[in-house]
Amino acid sequence: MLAAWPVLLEQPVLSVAVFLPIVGAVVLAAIPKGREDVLKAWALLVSLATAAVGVYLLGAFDYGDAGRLQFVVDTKWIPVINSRYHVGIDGISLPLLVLSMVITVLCVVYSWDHFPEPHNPKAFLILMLLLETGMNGTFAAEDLILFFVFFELVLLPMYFMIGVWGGPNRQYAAIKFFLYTLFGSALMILSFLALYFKGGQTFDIPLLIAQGGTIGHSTQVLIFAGLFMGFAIKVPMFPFHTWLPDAHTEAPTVGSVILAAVLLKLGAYGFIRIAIPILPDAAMTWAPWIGLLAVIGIIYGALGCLAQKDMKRLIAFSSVSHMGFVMLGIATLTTFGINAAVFGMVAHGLITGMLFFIAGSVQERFKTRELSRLGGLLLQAPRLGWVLGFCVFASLGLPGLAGFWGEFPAILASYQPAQGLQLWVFRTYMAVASVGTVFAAGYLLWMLQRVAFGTAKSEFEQSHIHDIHIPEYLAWTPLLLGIVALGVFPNLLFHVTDKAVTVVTSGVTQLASAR
Amino acid sequence: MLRNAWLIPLIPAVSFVLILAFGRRLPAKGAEIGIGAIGISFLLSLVAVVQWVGRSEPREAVERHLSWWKLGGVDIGAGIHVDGLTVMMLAVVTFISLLVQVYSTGYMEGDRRYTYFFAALSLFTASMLMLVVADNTLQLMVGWELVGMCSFMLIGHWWEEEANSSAAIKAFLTTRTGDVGLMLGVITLFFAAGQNFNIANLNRLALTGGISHGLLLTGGALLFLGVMGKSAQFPLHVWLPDAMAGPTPVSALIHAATMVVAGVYLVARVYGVFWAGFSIGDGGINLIALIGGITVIIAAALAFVQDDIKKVLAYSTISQLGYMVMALGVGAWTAGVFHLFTHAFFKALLFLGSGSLIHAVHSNNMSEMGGMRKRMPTTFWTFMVGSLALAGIPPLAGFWSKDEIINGASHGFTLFMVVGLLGAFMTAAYMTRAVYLVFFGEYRGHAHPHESPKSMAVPLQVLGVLSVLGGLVGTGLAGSKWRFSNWVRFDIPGAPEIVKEHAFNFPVATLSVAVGLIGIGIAAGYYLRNMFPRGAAEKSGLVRTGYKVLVNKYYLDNLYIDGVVRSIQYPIARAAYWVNQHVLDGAVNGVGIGARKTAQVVYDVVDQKVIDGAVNGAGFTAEEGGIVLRQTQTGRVQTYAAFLFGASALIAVGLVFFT
Amino acid sequence: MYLNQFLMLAAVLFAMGVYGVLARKNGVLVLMSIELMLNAVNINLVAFGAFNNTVAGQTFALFVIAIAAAEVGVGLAIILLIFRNRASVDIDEIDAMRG
Amino acid sequence: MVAQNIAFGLLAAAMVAAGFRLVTTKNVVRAALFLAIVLGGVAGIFTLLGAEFVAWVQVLVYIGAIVVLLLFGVMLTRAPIGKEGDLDNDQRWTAALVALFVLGALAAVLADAWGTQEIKFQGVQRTAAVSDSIFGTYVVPFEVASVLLLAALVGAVALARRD
Amino acid sequence: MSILAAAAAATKAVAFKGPHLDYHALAPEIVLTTTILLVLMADLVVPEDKKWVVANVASFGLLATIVPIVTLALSGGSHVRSMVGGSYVVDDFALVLKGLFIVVGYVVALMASRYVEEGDYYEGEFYFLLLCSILGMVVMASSRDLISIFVALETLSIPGYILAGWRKRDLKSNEASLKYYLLGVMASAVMLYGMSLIFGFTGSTLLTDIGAAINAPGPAGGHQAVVTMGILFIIVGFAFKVSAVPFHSWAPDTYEGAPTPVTAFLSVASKTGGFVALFELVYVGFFGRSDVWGPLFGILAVLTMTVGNLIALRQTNIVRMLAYSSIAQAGYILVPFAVAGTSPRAAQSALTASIVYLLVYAAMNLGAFSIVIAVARKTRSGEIASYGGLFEYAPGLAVLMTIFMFSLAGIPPLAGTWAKIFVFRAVLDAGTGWAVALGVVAAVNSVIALFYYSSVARQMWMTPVPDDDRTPVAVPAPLIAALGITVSVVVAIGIYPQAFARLGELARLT
Repeated sequence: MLAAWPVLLEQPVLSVAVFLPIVGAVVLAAIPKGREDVLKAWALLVSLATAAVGVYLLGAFDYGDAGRLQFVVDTKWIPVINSRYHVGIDGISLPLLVLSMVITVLCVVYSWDHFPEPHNPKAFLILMLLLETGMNGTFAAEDLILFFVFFELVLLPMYFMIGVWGGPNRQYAAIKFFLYTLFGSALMILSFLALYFKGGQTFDIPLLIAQGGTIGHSTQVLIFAGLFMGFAIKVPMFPFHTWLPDAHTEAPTVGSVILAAVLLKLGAYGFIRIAIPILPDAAMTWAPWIGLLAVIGIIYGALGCLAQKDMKRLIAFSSVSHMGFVMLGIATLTTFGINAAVFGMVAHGLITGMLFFIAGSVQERFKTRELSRLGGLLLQAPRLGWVLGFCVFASLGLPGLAGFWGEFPAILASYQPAQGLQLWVFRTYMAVASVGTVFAAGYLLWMLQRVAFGTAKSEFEQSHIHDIHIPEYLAWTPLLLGIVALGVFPNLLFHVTDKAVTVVTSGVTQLASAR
Repeated sequence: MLRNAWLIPLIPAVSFVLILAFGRRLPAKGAEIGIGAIGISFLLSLVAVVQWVGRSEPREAVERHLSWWKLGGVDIGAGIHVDGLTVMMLAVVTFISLLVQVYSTGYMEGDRRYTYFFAALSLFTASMLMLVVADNTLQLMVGWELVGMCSFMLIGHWWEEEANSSAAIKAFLTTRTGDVGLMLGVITLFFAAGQNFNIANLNRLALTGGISHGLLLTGGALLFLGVMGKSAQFPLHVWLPDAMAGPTPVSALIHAATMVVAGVYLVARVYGVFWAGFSIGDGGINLIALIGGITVIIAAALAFVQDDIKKVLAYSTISQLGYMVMALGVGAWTAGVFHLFTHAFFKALLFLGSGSLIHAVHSNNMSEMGGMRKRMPTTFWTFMVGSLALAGIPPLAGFWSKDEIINGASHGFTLFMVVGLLGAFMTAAYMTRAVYLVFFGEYRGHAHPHESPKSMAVPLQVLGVLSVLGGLVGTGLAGSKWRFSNWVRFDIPGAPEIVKEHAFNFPVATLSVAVGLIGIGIAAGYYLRNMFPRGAAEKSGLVRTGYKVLVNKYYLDNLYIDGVVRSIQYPIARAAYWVNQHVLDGAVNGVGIGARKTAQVVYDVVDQKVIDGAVNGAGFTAEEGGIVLRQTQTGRVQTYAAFLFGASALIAVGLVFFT
Repeated sequence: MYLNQFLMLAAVLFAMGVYGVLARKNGVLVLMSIELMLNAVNINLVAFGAFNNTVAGQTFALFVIAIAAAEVGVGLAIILLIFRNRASVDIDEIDAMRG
Repeated sequence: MVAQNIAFGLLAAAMVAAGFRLVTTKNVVRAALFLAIVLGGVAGIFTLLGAEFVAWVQVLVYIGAIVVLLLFGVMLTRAPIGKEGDLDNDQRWTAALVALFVLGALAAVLADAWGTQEIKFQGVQRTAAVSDSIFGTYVVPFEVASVLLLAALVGAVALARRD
Repeated sequence: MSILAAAAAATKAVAFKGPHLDYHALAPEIVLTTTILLVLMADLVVPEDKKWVVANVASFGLLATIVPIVTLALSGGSHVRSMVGGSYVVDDFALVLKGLFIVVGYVVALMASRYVEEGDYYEGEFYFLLLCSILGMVVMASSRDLISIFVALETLSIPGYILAGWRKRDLKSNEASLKYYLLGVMASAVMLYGMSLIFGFTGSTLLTDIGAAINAPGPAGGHQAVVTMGILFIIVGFAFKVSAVPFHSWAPDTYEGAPTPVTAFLSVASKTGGFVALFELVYVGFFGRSDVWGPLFGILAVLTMTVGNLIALRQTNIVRMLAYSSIAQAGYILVPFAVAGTSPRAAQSALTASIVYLLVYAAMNLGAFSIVIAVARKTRSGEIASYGGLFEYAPGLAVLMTIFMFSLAGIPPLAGTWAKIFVFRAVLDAGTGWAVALGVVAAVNSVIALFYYSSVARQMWMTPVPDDDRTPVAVPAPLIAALGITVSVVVAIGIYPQAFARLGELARLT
């Protein structure tokens, strides 16, 4: 540990980005409960500082060499099991890392003057900062054990966020979310250890990528199965998704936003960062099945949406559908597909995050999320209504907005998946997935119509509905701008991810060329 | 200007942002920005046209593009492709848009979302222009979807009534269903063309056999699915009539002149694919022509039984679009595009006319109009012009283009020539009916109609003029250089010439005109019979004969009614309408409802019971196990002791004797 | 003398002890049964000691005896304690805590 | 040898009989006496095996101390001196089953293991040898055992003391 | 004690030569014994109202005992000090565990101090017995022959029997004591029988000799059966100590009835004592017969984890719940034993895993019990329901309890995670199909366990305060100290597991 300090001081940026929030949280714990303004200010300060680090990273990152790990720190941590404190980011982790930083800031801002019941901002903010450490760490970790720790670190805060500040059915939802994810990670850690022993006694991801190919095929397939459980539950993929609607529905607004914007990405990120590059051979075997589950998820999620009566739950199910596209992209094992997946993750983070923000604001104003009771939002709070409309179109994948670049390239990629994968299988997936886009339009517009169009139901006719608040403006503008910017200039993201993705798929391509 | 054609879509785009930003605070609530911007774009487009025409032949299409995004070594560009077709479209779109916006200042006056309306129009125009200048299918698709969204926004402009928003959703979903095809088609052709979206390249490859016929057929068919959605081709046409829920100017701009022809434009643009894919060159029957043909007849028949004037026009639009698609299907590329050109004028005219009527009588129903001839003269005359143009009466615009289509079909596609003629006949007939119901007879409404304000009248007149003269561009009168077929042509450098020009064919022309006149005659006779001048019987035998004929009007009536009109109006048309409302429309709505139903089932049964149940079930069994196991903890120490010894002995035996 | 004759005797005593421990409900009797088992063990130890010709067996036995004494003392103390609190030494009535 | 075998036979018979009565008798005091018999028998067995020191310790500690202790226990818990109703609990049969099972298992294994091996008799073990081993190899446990006895004493007093 | 030995030597025949004793190596035991005697003295002289002095004597004695342990650890070389013919060995293994026992004893003393005082139980005797038991454990850590192990076992158990009944007037406490005592004695009887068989087969009580004799290609068949049965009976004796299913039944009742600090002591210290004995027996004595104990431990582990977790699901009393949880935890500790036999390397990582788990387990369990004591001071109840809304009026305690609970559940980044990860590692290191299956069972179990651990957290955070009594909980200083020690270990090890991992790796058994 002590030996680590010099190294940490050489290249402290990432470590700061990861641990600043938790330090902030500790300080926060010291601030007396009564001083709410101080608490908020400090939390905001910390998250902003972290985001500033993120900005620095964006500036200092060498885009020309995005495939290489940068800002690397690699030092002893647990020599006994040869696990190291190895952090670094490449073109794939950078956007997600920044995303999680930004989202945290926005969440702090958003919850500025409306903390959910039971109030207690202190605990709430502490949890939020803990979450951020977990998320940032996961995106920065380059060692399986380190990854595992951060990957799990997000569980507790989210558990309490849902369970304490959540809706009426919160306890059930919280424990369900917790158990599901933990079940996955229990098998995941087994696979990690298996990798350790089969992959040359190391947990170091780059090393494993270098050696992973040497593992026998059947072993690979088994290990991949464990990883799959861990990640697929987090994504979540059909049929492991049932925790998601409950968690989302019950979670407080900010919780849902973080959940949707970042936590769901951890799973997919795991596939891209760990499962596929380390076990390309198994990936080839599993890809069709992942693809299958993905497209089922797309259609299934859409159907689920059409069946909802609760606005937030509908958005939650739409996540299942959208992550289906992400997973489809990953399943193709092509640069196109995986780039699409990363883009899809970021886009989904921005868009669905926004949708949950709006759902939260709607509930706050109408004290209900039942579609049957809502209506005429455009009349009572026009701005809110238009923002909703905008996000709906972004979410249904309208070209020129971010959502499109997550879906289209994924579908495109499944026309021609990696060599060695069955063409007709993936082309079928392509067809089904593209039908999914129509469904998406269906349920989203239907929701828009129920919520925004028409006139207010009698119960709310008289009630004065406040249009967007200042905190909401502050929290939302960056997201909305991001949606447009990425939609118009997809290369903003693609040129960051592309090289890194090529590295990820290299294993697969080698296999293909070997065939 | 050709090289900077990208400015033309950009300007309205900017104006969209500006209107949103400052619109409300401006004196004219943002209308001036919109009109100004589109005005500039229009002028620029005209410049472009002139420059293009002025170019030395053979004219080289202007290609410019910059890298949009890169993936895995594939460089996707965004850019412009400017040729005759482009500049023609630019001019039409900007022009109609300009007029419609001017018109809207009057029509939409005092509307709650006046500013927003203009913003939407600007955005629409921008998207449409972007679609037009696109040099690759992907970019084209982007524009395509954007115009779809704008149409959604504008159809649902008055979303307070659920009917309107539902219509908007229906329109969007129906077109998007087609767009699935479009997307898959684009993807297929992207890979077929070696990971490249560029259109010119695609056409070249298609025509030079660079792509296998199978791929072309698949890709073409998929693309055509999109076309059927956007251009309201049978059976995906059902959304267009509902789309009339939007404000009339919108119908004029989006659902008559511009957006709906995007499909036609797409076919014309990537014609190489369709030509090779459906081997149009070989004549006979092909999907495109067939769909087009069917649409012509079906829609026209439906137009007879509408009371809502906008629906009449809507169906007529559908049927005219059918003409264009059919034209492209029979290889009459120029004709199809030319019809697109002329149709834009007179159909916009008709819609704006109907708008002015509706504005006056506060109703869409012809049953509440009548006798408008005197009350609204401008509207009347312009409307008449438009109708005649649509009916294809020379020398109005409609005549030339429609005649070209029929003429084109006559070369190897006789069946479709017949269809064309039949369509012409019906068109003439139902337009006459509409005109009669609206302008003749007595006023049946309750409002106090009066001529519309200048802002609305002027556009009508302008369009009227163009509806008269617009067609002449297609004739020699325009001069060889300016002749439509000369500067709007489909030629891909390095690919064989596929579009053949057919000389003006007098018999065909006469035939089509005759058909049109007969149509008008029969309809007019049926509706306007009491307008025949009296006392002319003595003048000549010819008239006497005619008089005789007219005296026995019941006989004639019966003849018309039983023989012609009813046979069209009632059995066929009603049947068609019934089919339309119940089968197709029902199907579309049914799909929606069905989806919701299945969704409910899937959600309730599969998700909540099976999958979730499995999880909770696992938990439950665990709890049960706990309960059972607790029984072993009896609390009596000697029971525990029994476990101790018993277990030891048992395990001992197990280990000793069974291992 | 056979080794086994001692071992068998011990086994029988041990089994009797087991029975007593399980079947008797008077606490004192249970203690006695336990002593039975411990003595069985002692016989084993001493017999094996003689068999292997080492004193370790006897030593072991001595330790067992000493500690058995201690155990009995503690056991009686506990039983007395219980008797004082519930005026009974029937250990099968003592099942306040279960599940 | 013969004498020893006869002695063993008698002792064994007595012990088994006494042991059986011990776990079956309806009288607690009698049980104590039967226990005394068994313990005495054990002492005899020890002498047979030439472990005289252990035999004497057995007599002193067990019969002299423990049995008396148990008798005190019997008195203090006011168990009736005479016959008593039922000293067994309701799982008698289970107990018997388990006991027999244990016996069977042990007997089978032992018989299988040492069949008919003889104990080669090397005469009486010198007590000195025993003490040497105690104070040699086993000195640490010996000392610890002293602490243990102390602890047991203090603890027993603390528990049993009336306060 | 050496004096006695010397005296004995003097009286004996010249033939006898006193054993060589390494007093540095014995220093911890000597210091501890001295403390025991001091406590006894102090208890005699100190008046009733000054009994806290006794407590302090005991605590300082324990701290003092750490000194020689440290010096031993620092005295260079591979610190293996073998005495009296290798029956008593002081090596890193012994030192690590002695250290653990002493620290645990100290924490328990802290937890007990106010408890015993306020409950007006015999205070002096309490600490005296506590120290005696700890002495037994310390000796156990060094014992390498059957007799020492037996004596050490009884020394650590008998005070336990007595302490369990320390709340003399409480029937439950009596019951706890009786059950613990009876079953304990019976278990020792079984164990002794097993030892006699092993002794009979090998003719020695020394584990190294036993190991040699067992590994030797001796007479096959019957004798192997005897060895099997002997090993089994001995293991049963300790399986009882570590409350492995099906020999666990005493644990819940005893834990519930005994005074809470004693429960903490039993569930941590004496359980660890049992494991220490198992380490010595299995890794030194019986290693050659993994065919016997491998499957045996496999069965025990699976049963222990599963049964413990499943029954824990149904508990409403926190102490009882913790009792079953500690049973389940013992199951995880047993898992590595099951795979230790596959290869020397596997054996090493198995031993490391078990020891790391013991170290971590001690910290988190003691912490949990400290919280139970603290909360009971206010609520006077052991029901989980009484923890409702704890977060509102005692956030500190709630957060700490949450940390301990989720550490027990093995949620990162808390110490418990690493304990489990090391177990999984050992399992996969063995790599056999059965091993992996065992690992999966353990994994699934750790998820089941989350149900009840998180239910406590749920009570504290998400449910309202029962009858709305928000009076804050007064936590005495010693308890705070105990909590401080435990939580800092749990968190520190969570962040930097290397510390314990290293200890676990050092503690090799030769």
